Amino acid sequence: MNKIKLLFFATIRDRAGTKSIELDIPVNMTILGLKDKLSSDFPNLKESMSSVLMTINREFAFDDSIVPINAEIGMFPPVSGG
Amino acid sequence: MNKIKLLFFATIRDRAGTKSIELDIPVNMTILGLKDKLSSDFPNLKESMSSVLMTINREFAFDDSIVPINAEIGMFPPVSGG
Amino acid sequence: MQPSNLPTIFSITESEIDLNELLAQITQTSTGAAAIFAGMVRGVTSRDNPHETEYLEYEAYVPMAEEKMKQVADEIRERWPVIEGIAIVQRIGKLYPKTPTVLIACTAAHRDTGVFDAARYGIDRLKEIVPVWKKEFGPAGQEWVEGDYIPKPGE
Amino acid sequence: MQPSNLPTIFSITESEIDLNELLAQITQTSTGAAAIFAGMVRGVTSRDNPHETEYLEYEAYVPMAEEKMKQVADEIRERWPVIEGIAIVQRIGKLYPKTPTVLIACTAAHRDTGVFDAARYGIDRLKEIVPVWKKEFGPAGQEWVEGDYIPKPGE
Repeated sequence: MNKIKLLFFATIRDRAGTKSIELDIPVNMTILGLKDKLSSDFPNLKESMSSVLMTINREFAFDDSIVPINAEIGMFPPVSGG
Repeated sequence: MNKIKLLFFATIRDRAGTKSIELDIPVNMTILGLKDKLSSDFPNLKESMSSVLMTINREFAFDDSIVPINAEIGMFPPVSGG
Repeated sequence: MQPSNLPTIFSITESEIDLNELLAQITQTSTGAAAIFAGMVRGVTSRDNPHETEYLEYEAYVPMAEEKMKQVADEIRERWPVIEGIAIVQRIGKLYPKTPTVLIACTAAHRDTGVFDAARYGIDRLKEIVPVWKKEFGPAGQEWVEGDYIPKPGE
Repeated sequence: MQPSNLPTIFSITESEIDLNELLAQITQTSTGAAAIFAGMVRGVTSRDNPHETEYLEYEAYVPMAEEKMKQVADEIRERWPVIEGIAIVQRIGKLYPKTPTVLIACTAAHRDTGVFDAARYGIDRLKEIVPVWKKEFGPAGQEWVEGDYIPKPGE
């Protein structure tokens, strides 16, 4: 298994009800696989999964990206700084 | 006669050797006439007359402008602020 | 190749943004021009969805935001190699109308070298890829403001 | 018609230019964006005629310069009616390298409304019609810097 850290921001954090969690996932899981897992583990997040931005170790990640060992995964809506 | 005040700036001031003078000129003299008069009264200024900018009461003036009564006339090279 | 001593500042801060200090930090002996963009909290918005704002709460994914600010600076230097100094600052926390919240400043020897375009590019890119969000508090309640930019691979 | 309460600041000063203070003065409740140009004394110039500068001495035809700054502000408002606040400041006196000498700042509700173009226009016009001159002092002696713009009737 692969222990990863998930960080939630903005609307995603509000829906998750927490800023971060640690999670064990299968080795070589893709971002798409992770999104599917989160949709079933956290039903509140399900509706966010189509528009959520995902990052792996602080770089933007995409559905076919493989989640590396001990990755730091960020999840958030499109940014709105400035 | 028309008593006017002349203000010199930058290179023109250096050549004139003074910041300002008062001068009596004929009524209805044009800026061109004034430049001719200054060229003969102040030989140091003669070579500046082709490129000098002239103002009447703080507005840019041109060769055919008439110098009004008691005008404040500015004389200076193209500006270089900033 | 970029000389490595060109000043580049990026920060996420909860403190006031000091334009004088930041400008001084990105001014070199060869610098003659700076273009600076500053963004402020609007108390009244007329365009699109007219509304009033009591305050905004900003949050950031801080370490990633700093890395992405560095990326924005790198992109600016790649597009406008004449740029000398760059400052990119995002203020976070609870911020009231009229308060400066973000600053992008670019310096160069002369003003006609793209320094305005570089600053404009910087603020546009910050609002696309730097992970910062704001929640708006007003008479109608509270609401997260969401952007609409979806980064592409490699961004 | 322009509402008369839009903040417009113009000054010739011998004091330090305070960007924070000026930005605050031209920020209204409806303001979300500011584009600011600042010009500094270069100690080293590479372009055109490469040289070093120890300091510059600025002088102005003060009352006319203030009137022409107001004209520049009026021209900006005519071209970009969305502009909310305008600040135009020229510092004069003896000024050393890295010192800010001039500032043009324009504010608006949003950044995509011409606020950068307005600031750019402002500094370009200032260098054309506002009667300020500088004398350069360096290793090679002293020399007046002259511009090359000849104003037309009505300017």
